[in-house]
Amino acid sequence: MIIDKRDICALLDAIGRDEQVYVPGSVAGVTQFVEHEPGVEPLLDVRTTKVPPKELLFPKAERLYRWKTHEGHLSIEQADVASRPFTVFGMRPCDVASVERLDQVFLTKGYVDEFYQARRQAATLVALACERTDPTCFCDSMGGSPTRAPGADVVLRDRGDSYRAQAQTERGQRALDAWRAAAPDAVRDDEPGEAPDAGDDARVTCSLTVDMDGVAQAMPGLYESPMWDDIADTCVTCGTCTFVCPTCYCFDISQDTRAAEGSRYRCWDSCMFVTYTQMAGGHNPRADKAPRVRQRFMHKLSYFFDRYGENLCVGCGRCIADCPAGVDITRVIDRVGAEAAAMRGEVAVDG
Amino acid sequence: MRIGVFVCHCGSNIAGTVDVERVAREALKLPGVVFSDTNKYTCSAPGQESVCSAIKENALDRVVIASCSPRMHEATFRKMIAEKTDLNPYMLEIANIREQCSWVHKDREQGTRKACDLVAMAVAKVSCDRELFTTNLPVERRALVIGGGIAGIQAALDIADAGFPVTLVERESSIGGKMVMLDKTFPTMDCSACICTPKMSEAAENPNIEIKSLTEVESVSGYIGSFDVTLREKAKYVDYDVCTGCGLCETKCPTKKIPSEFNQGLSTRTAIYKPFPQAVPSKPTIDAEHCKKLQSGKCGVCEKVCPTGAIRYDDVDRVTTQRYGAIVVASGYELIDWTGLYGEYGAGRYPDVITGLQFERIVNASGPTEGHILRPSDRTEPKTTVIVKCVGSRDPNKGVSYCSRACCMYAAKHAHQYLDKVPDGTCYVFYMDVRCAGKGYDEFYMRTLQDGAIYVRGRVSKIYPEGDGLVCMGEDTLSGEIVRVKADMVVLETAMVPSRGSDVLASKLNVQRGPEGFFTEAHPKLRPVETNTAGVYLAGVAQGPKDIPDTVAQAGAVASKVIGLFARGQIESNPMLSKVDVSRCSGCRACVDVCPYGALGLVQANLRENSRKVTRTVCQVNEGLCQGCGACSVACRSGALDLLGFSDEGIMQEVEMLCQ
Amino acid sequence: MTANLTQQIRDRARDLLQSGTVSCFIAWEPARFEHWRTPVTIESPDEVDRIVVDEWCDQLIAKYALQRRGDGRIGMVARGCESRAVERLVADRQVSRQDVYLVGVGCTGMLDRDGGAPLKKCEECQRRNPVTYDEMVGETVEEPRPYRFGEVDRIESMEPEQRRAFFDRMFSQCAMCFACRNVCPACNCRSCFADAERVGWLEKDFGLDASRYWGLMRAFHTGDRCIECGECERACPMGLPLMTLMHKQVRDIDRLFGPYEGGGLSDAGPDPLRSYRTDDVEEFM
Amino acid sequence: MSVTSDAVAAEARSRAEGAASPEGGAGSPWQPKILAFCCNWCTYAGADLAGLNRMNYPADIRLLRVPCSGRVNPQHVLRALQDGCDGVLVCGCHPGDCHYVSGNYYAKRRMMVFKRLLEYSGLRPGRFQVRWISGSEAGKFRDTVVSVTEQISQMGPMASDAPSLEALAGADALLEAARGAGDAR
Repeated sequence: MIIDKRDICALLDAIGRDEQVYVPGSVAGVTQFVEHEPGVEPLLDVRTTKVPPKELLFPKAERLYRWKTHEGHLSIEQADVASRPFTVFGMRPCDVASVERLDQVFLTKGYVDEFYQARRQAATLVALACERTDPTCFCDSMGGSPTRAPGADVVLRDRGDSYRAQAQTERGQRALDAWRAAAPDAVRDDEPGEAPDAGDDARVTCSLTVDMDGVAQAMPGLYESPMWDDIADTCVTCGTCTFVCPTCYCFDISQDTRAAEGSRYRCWDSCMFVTYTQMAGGHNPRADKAPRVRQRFMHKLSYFFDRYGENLCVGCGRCIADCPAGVDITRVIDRVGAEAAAMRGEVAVDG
Repeated sequence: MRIGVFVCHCGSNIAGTVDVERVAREALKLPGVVFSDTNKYTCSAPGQESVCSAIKENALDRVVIASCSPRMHEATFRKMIAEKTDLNPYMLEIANIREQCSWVHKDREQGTRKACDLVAMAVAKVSCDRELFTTNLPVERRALVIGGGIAGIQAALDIADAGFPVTLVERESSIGGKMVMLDKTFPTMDCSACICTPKMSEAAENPNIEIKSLTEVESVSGYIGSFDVTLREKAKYVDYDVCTGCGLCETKCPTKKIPSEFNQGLSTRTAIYKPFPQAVPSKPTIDAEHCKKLQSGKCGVCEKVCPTGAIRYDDVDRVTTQRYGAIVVASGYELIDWTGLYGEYGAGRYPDVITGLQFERIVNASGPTEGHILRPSDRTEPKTTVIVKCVGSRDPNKGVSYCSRACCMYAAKHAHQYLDKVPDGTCYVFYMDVRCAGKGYDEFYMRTLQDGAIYVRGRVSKIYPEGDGLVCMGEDTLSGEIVRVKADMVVLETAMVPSRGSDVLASKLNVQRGPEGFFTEAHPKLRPVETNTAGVYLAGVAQGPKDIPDTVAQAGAVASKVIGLFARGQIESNPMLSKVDVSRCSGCRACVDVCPYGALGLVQANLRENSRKVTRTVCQVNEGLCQGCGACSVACRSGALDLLGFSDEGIMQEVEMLCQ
Repeated sequence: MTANLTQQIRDRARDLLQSGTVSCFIAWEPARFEHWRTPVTIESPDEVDRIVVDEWCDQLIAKYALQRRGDGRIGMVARGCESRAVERLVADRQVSRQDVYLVGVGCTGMLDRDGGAPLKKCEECQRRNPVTYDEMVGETVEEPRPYRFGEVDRIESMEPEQRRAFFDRMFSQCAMCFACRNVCPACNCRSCFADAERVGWLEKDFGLDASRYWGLMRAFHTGDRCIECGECERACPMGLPLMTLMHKQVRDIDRLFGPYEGGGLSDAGPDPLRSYRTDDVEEFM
Repeated sequence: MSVTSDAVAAEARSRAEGAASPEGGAGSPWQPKILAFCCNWCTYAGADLAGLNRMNYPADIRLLRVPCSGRVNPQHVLRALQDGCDGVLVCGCHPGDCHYVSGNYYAKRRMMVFKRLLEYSGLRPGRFQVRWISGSEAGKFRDTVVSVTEQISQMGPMASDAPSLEALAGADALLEAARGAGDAR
């Protein structure tokens, strides 16, 4: 299916009549996924939005249940898990990849999170392949690709004046059918004989690359390495990297208590925060910066890999761009590689 | 949590406008509330009995009483809980549904609804209450009295007579203060020295009183029951243990032309001297500033003549520290320096314009003129004398705004004394008002009028010399005429002002002074001799202008407070104090800066944090000093400080409950 | 900034480390991309060549001294903002002045690594030269003291509803990442009120009320101690104009209680909100 | 703007706003909810005296007793305003008369700065007020309650201060303009 760029808005208006559509937009200068408003052009030229689309599937705060006492009796009311169908339009391949990571966490290994599942099943993911990359992009080093988004239901590819939309799943096919039905004037069929485009890894590449070979395997051996002190020296342990990360999924359970009633909700948490591991008795196993910094990278590059066979990093580069102190995950990966090599006695590490 | 709510009818005081039964029913719906009841008069004996039995029968662990203001009966109910139940008395909150509800709202529905809210807020707060315990702090049964005037002497005597040791500190070389300078006291015309000097010797001889003359308070730390006070006793250059006070040195001292402070500059004294014959301690000191030996090393006459060898030219200041349980401030007053303020009165250039205190010395039989009224300039008897009242007092533009209280009476006394001693003399008294409230005071004033004193209502606007006399010019505001009186002598009745150094003393003691500079009492009506710093009391003019009877009465009141404190021997601490969570404290000092009581300090603490031993600077609350104001808990940004009894959690829960 | 500043600082750092005057030296080093800098703490004289000091050093490094407390004297490059931050830390008793060794440099402002435009915080800077230092490298620079209350003027002139809208939108963008706090030299509490699990203290629901509560209370907690380094605003990943809250309080305090200082070490006594005068302006009678 | 994630907070907020209406429900008219932090020694005593004198004032005010106005944390005030109070009053002794010597002087400075900050950030003037009322000023207490209740009633519920969509849209543009170089990278 071909969609002329000038018809994108009309198409989104049409989809938006039946369900919510989230598109890249800007709120007061901060790029993020916003609900499409009729007539408002989405910012499809933006590569990675400042705020990742993660919270559409995994909200910052989500009610789990409410409780109430009435004349001595306690009643508990489960929060509603159902979600109405919605479309996320224009996700970059790295963000699509991040959803696959979240799926692993919330839907596999026998643990199914019904809140996540409900949203996930309601979502149609429409990816937009990258024609160019930012200096901080390194998805192709993390097993991804700027041009391919295998986890998406539909993938859009820029053809200059138009986008070509290809369904990658049944859900995607149904979506294309629905678009055609809803906005027949905004879309047209592929040129006759046009072959499916699977993406071309060689055509668009990231200038930033890292060597991931052996990193996951080397990490456990570096648990006691002084390198974490070095990195922690610079880190200010704010939550920026974890909150702009499309894959970080840590949460806390908190409560809202008011006299006779209240509720419990889960909310994003950050392993960078000192409160993350604060125990009730006052002890904190990660009171210092270095163990917290180590935890973040260990989790991203080793623990997650051990459990799911891939890294908890999709190479979107947001944390690199946003870190107020200039901590850079790719430099950490380089450092891990060098330290591991040094431990094997191959190369002397300097700096 | 098992909270019980007791709603009081207070007869019809509450029940008249608030549906107390509904309030009690609604309270049962609140979280943690397992029992509620109403009572006709909760504070009555049967009311208290029913609350106590309900606490026991329902195993209540927290109590809310909805009744009158906590300012009225919180203490009553706390005592009740402490004495008649097993509950901690601080597991109680009062909902004020009388003064702040039933008495001020007429609409029954609105009043009831508000009462429900107030009870809910109290329930929210009581849920956060923790058991608090008072501790008994020991009291050092020894008092420090600062100032050896009649106030200090009287307070010291009363405390000492009760059997407690007292240190009486006087900055001058003798106790006695201003009273001993006076000739007679109104309205009875007793000889002032005759009633004051026996008190002085009584103090000197009392085994419980230690008099430290030429001594000032250097520093004070600690709190009620346990003040550590450092005193500096200035060098006297005479060994009092050896000196017999024979006075030979005074007669031989070659430096004789020093104006006598005691005689207000109307006579002279020597460099080694006793300020007056009846001085206590009755031993001389060397005035180092004027002593030739100490200034230039040449002289040494006193050493040579002293039969006991008591002279010590190498004497130095002695600094000692002693613990006291209570401190009495009786630092008195001085007279305002009118010469700098009243240029129109000659600013001190006319020798025959004198102060009331100089007149006291002139009229005194042991004074410079041996009691003959002779004016300073030419030592002749003034035939016309003008007395000007309110010089400095009630004059916010030049002097002070307040009334010095005693001057009306001593002006009358001076007029009376003058007319008594100069039967053919004429005495004018310029006045603004005549305030003679006091036993026998107005009668005394009337007698002075009968004596022939001429009272002119008006301020003297100018005094200027004419011939060998002075002209006092002013408006008689009753007739509206300008009056000019040719006088031979003018007596200015000047204002009382706080004694010099009161500001420094106030900061050492951490007590407050009013805008006029006198020390501030804890409550103007109900705690007139206490200060806001527990254990520090006020006697005499240090607290504000007053006459001798009031001063002595106040000194007695102070003594009774001190004796009461010492008799108890210990004080129960207020447990609603600041509490610091050292694990959150950064030692930034913000709390220390705001604490008005100096109750917070920084200490090096050895702590265990995350299974590690660390030494850090953290805040520490001195429970003896903390009064529980909570200012620190707000200054503390991290929330390391909290106020027990009014905790952040309790306040927040009240807010949340109201917003529910 | 002079061209050979980097070399001069490297030389001084080497000397100071070699002589044992300092146990470490805090400065910047190049990051992965051109013009990107990251703070670095150098411990060995052999590593001083990592240091770079130029117009791209956007981070304030003074607060890094806190994590080196107790390890001997800490060397540091000190521009105006670093020196003021050190004063702040000293006033808040988190370090003592002798614990740090400041190599002062005059600063003409930093540039945005991605576009080369002057940083907003530097355009509002009131102190380009260090206010305290142990030695100076290079010359002091001119102090233009630009007007910094333009934003405050603009917001004050708005209607309450517009202001509410402005701050509603601003706070709704807050990520609650606490980067503003973690880089702020006045935010030097061992434990922040926001980290206390207390009823009614700070909700974790990422709602507008929570972020407003956080934003206003943090601003208030630092309001009388702000050194106006603008680091909160630079660090904010959402780019929120946080300094407007600080500048507002700075100007109010200046007008109400006398010249605003912020460094905490002026002769005027303790910080304005932990002192008072009995003749303070009265508006609540 | 994140849409789904605000749900938890939005619910809390709507409940806080809903709390502004009395238990009577939709039928009864809105009545303001005004919280007054009062120091134990002066204003609370003044309020008691007003009761003793049987003075009459609107019933919308709820007093919260604190030992001293210096105990009132701006956090308490902000929390109350966010949680559903339509107005907050902080009262203490006259400067110079503080039972604890200087607590109200600190309160005064804190509240002067904090009030300006709140109003700067969009709180309508009048929602948060500070007054010094002594233990003898029952009349002043009554008059203050009357005037504050009057002002808050006229302003309407706190929820009505929520900015309009136009104002919010305008704010976005201003916010974008307020960013400087180096921010929001």
